[in-house]
Amino acid sequence: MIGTGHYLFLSLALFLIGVVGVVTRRNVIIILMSIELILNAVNINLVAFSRLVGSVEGQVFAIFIITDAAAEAAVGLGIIIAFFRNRETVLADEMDLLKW
Amino acid sequence: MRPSEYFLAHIWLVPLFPLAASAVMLLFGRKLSNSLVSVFCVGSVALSLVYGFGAIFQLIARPAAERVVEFALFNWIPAGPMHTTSGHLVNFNAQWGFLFDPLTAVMVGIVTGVGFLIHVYSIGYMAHEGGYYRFFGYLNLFMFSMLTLVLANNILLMFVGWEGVGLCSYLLIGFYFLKKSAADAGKKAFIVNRIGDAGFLLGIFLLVGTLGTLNFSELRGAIVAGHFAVGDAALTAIALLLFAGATGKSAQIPLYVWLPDAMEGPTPVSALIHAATMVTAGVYMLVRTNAIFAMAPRALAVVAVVGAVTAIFAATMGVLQNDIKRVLAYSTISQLGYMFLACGVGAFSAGIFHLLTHAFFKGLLFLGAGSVIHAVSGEQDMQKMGALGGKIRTTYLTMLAATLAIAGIPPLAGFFSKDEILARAFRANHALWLVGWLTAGMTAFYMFRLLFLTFHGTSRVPHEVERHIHESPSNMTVPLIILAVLSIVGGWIGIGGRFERFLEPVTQSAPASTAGETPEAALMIASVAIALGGIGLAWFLYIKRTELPDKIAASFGGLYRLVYNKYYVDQIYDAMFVNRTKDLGLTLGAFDRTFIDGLGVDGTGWLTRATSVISIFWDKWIIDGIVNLVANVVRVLSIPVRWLQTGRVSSYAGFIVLGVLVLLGFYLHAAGYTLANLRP
Amino acid sequence: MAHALQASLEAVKPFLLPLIYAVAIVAALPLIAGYMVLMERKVMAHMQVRLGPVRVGPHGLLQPIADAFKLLLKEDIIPENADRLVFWLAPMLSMTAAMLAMAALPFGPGFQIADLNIGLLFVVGISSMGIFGTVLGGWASNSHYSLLGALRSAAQLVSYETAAGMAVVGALLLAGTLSLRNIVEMQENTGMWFLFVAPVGFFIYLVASIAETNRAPFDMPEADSELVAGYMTEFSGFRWALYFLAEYTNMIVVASIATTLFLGGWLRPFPTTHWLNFLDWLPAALMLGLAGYSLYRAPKQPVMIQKFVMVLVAGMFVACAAILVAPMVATHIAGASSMALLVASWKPALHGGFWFLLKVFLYIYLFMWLRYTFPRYRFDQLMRLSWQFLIPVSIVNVMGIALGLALHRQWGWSYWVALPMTTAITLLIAAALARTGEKKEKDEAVVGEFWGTGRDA
Amino acid sequence: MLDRIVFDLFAGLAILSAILVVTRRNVIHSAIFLITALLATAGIFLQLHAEFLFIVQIILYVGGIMVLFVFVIMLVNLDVALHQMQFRRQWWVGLLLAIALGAETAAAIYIGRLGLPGPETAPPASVLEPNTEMVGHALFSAGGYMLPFEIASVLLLVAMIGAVVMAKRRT
Repeated sequence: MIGTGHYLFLSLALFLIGVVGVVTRRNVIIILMSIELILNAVNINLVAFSRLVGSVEGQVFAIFIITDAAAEAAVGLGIIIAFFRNRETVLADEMDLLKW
Repeated sequence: MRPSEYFLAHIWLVPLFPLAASAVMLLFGRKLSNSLVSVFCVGSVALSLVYGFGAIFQLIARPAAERVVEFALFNWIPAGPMHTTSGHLVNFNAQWGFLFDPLTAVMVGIVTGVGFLIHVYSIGYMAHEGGYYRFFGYLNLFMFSMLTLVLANNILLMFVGWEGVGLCSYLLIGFYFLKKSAADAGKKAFIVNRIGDAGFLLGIFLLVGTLGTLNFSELRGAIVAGHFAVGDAALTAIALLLFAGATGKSAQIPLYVWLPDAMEGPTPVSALIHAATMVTAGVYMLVRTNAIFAMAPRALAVVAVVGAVTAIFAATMGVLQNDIKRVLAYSTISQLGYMFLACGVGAFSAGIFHLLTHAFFKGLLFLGAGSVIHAVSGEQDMQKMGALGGKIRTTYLTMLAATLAIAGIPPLAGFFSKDEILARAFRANHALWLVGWLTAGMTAFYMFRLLFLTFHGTSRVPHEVERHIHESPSNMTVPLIILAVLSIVGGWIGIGGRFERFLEPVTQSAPASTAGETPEAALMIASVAIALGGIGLAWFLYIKRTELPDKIAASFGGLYRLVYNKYYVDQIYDAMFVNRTKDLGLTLGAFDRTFIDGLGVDGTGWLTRATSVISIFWDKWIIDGIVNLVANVVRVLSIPVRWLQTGRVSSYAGFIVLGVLVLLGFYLHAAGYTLANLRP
Repeated sequence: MAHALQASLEAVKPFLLPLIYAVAIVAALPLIAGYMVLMERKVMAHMQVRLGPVRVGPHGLLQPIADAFKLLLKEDIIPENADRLVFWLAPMLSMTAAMLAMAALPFGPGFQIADLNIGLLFVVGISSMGIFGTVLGGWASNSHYSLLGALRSAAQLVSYETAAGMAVVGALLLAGTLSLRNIVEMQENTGMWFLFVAPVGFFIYLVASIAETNRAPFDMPEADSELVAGYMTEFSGFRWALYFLAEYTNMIVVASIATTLFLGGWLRPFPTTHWLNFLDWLPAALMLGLAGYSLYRAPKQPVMIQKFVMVLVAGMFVACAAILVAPMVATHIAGASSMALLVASWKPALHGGFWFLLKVFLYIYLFMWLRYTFPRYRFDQLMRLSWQFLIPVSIVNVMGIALGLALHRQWGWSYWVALPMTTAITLLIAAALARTGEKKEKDEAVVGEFWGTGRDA
Repeated sequence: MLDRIVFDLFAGLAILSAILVVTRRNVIHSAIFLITALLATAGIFLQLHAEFLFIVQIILYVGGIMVLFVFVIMLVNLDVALHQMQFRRQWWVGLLLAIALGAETAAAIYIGRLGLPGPETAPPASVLEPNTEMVGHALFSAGGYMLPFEIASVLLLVAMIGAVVMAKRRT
């Protein structure tokens, strides 16, 4: 039988993969995708616990997180488009105007 | 003041309308359309015309004894108590006040009436000129200043208007400021006027010091109170200084030189400012302050002589001019000479009378000349005109009327006033009369010379111009007609001394004309005769035997050249004053450059530079040294931080992960977990 | 041994019927789609006063089969430097999404693969995944026409899904459940199709569904005259057939959703008004009529074999009629015998299926009709229609229905007063919106200029 | 038994495609695998009897957000990007950090396993039935998460405006 632990490990795995993507990739779009992965991992946790506790609130939070993900994706992609128009690139480490 | 007398109560509005209009023009005029501009300005002048004439009629409606209205809007310069030279303690206070009496009434009538006509005329004349709104703005500003001048109840406020009209005259002479000659003429007028005004100002100061008041209505009282004897030195000095101002403004010898050049301005300006109104300000001022002049017979004598000499001198110059407007300019000067002659012999009312009629016909003459110039598309040289009489009939007829008037042919306006003056002059001094008489003849001669050269004889107009010779539009001809009517009938108000009696309250202090019979009729006949003689001569020379003038010119070569070049007066002035002034300026400039700049400023600069070497050293090595030291320390310290701050998203994310790692480890440790717990 | 078999059979049993249904649908769909194509071509032909395909088989009845064979036998071309993986994946994606949506649709009272408690959302969500088929296909074939078509369709589908979703929500409020079967039963209880309760929602869904299936006048993604064939340009043979199939399956899906939500699913018109019961005879009558028509056409056929086929068709129709009538008359003929009762018990299934399919095909016929009636929209007009008219109106519609229901439940208004009133309000607002929209026609829509497919497109 | 199979299937699919997302060179492929991962996660949700969340995941994530991603990728598509270096030069640092974190968290979970009740103690699925209605009540009942829900809607509005403003071509 499947216990909550399984779900926790699954979400941990997804989370780590997402982190690796965020930290190592150069392409901003893929970084955003990795962030989506992380959010999903969190969702799995929430749902698993809501199942464990037998209350629906975890799922409600998951819904909120999905909402956030939507907003974040919209804004992030908007930024990417604007940036791409100016700099003709989508590489994260060329976005270092902060450095100066 | 009676409640019924609305206009007298609101006389102070008269100058305000043009002021408002000019303010609007000079602020927003650029954005307004021409039609709107004309509506504004002419409308404002029309309003002041209505108010002015309303006031005049209500003044006349009063009984002769009470024809004086004076009131102040506010205290302008309340200087407080002071001692006059005669030791009186007076409380000097210059108000912003208005005095409305018969003399002012006449002036207001002239200014608003002729001003309005000329405004209407300008709508047509300036239609195709640039700076339409600018022109009308200046013109309205002039109206304001002139009305302030004539309505002022004290010399100081009068002086404000006086300077105002001077400014407007300068602006309008230089209206075409891109034309060098125009700009120069403006400057010339302004500077020459300054000379006169300097005298005027001194006169005012002296007046304040002597009488302690500037209000016209108080002058007489102050003189009486001061127990001044006739011919008192101070009063004479004041009178002469005021007259100096008058010579400047009214173009009398020796300060007349600016008026001919002032013809560079647009013709309506010449008509309004340099014929009808402004140049007569001097005469007005004299009459206004006649209380003083009456106490200074020597000064009066000077005035009379200057006037007479100016009259004949200008007349001679006018004889040989070819520029139509310049002829009129010299004629104006000589007519002004007449007025001063009148004042000089104590016939103030006659002077004002001539001023009135002169305003009519000289304004008309200028407008007519403008109409002619308009017709021959800008040509001003009479050599290039002729036989225009048939083509521009209205202009011709009106100008004929004006010419007859100025020549003193009865029963036109000029006849009455001039005859009055000559009569009084004869009574005072036969020599003066003789001069006036000759001048009358010359006037008739050169005015008809102008008329014949312009309208009669053979046409000398170039063909391409001749094709589009045309009568001016109605808004130009109508004023001509009105003025023509006035210059025909305008003189009749003087018949039987009615005009003189009207002015009594102002000129009462005039010395009673020395008794003794004067052959009025004989003088009349004589002046008419010489006028006719002049006309005949002009006809003979310029219609009958057109070749003669050149012959005569040839035979009198030297004299001719002398007169033709206006007695070289301008050159003499240049040589005597202008260039000397320039030299002085140059010298001073050289002094400034060498001593002030060279030694003072540059020397100081050099000294400073020299001394600054030390502070340079200090700054460079000590101050900057400290700064750089601090900066270097910071830089060295910042190396590890800079290594952390890559400015890259990913690395920051990496640091976040690191932080989570550490925190989680810390919590586990705090919770007391160790690797031992990993054992199942 | 036998016992284990028994057990395994027991385990499989609940999945048995759904499996059968699924196999049936998957097997039947291509055929149905093919004949829909034929029907479309025929309708087009008759609207343009032509005959349409008549060569293959009587009246070209076998044309779809021939087309299918042709497509299957064609060479399968994958263009140079196309992205092979995605190129291979895309058509399948479309097809899968379309097919998967079928799983929750109730074709009849009993005829449904799975009655999910989120059935409606399931269908909507799954069919929304069809976009990827289009977009990825367009991108993968690495051609400008395709990419442009793909982008267009992505934009178009996303925007119209919103409108369709809101329209669906309207019906959802009325039904109060997500299970499609319950929705239909709800309409049965109301005694009235939701079409008559919430017409605005239905029409919004109509327009939106046309756009979602990329059909004229909204066929931007494959506008032949502008972008060769849009995202399908580089596809040929079997992959193209898949796209084609997916398109028609989608049509069936949206039609089924519309039928289920607004047209009362498998119910006959006014299911609860008894004096209309004679409508139960309509299916049989229709079948007989068709049979008569084919018999009437039979002698006119040029070739012997064709005459024969026509007669065969007529016979088929008669058989259908018999099947449809049987349950209704069984008890009258054979009394209350168990056999008769069994036959009679088929009635809801048979008639339900008939009505459902009838409505679906009428809906699709409407699609075709519109396709041959209206010119194609410009892209910015398309976007403006969705964002500036349909979506606002659908939102207003949802609010209106909610208000009506609140009035009905909280304040006890009559159902038949509250809802028509709110509907009227919605219509008024819609009219106002349309007016303003016409005013805005002049300036270019934001979306249009953003995609550069504005006036100049 | 069946439960186990389903879980292993979905979990394996999710992890595999997640790894592919992070490692693929071509962005579109990453997007496709992300879609797969999301669908697998949805499957996990379904297995957890969160049907509503399952469909929300599909509609919002797959049908909405991912379309947006694919869209932007096509707009921003750079062939040069394919030939550039895909990973940062210090990629191994990130990897090490992640592994360390993973080990630590795994240890934490493993240690805390005793605190987690087993599946048998978990309440029956019927507790969360009917799922959609319960979520709805939790979201919209005034005592529940109404205010956060409204705030979330405002957040979405703001995000929408922001995205439009940023992506719109300045003319």
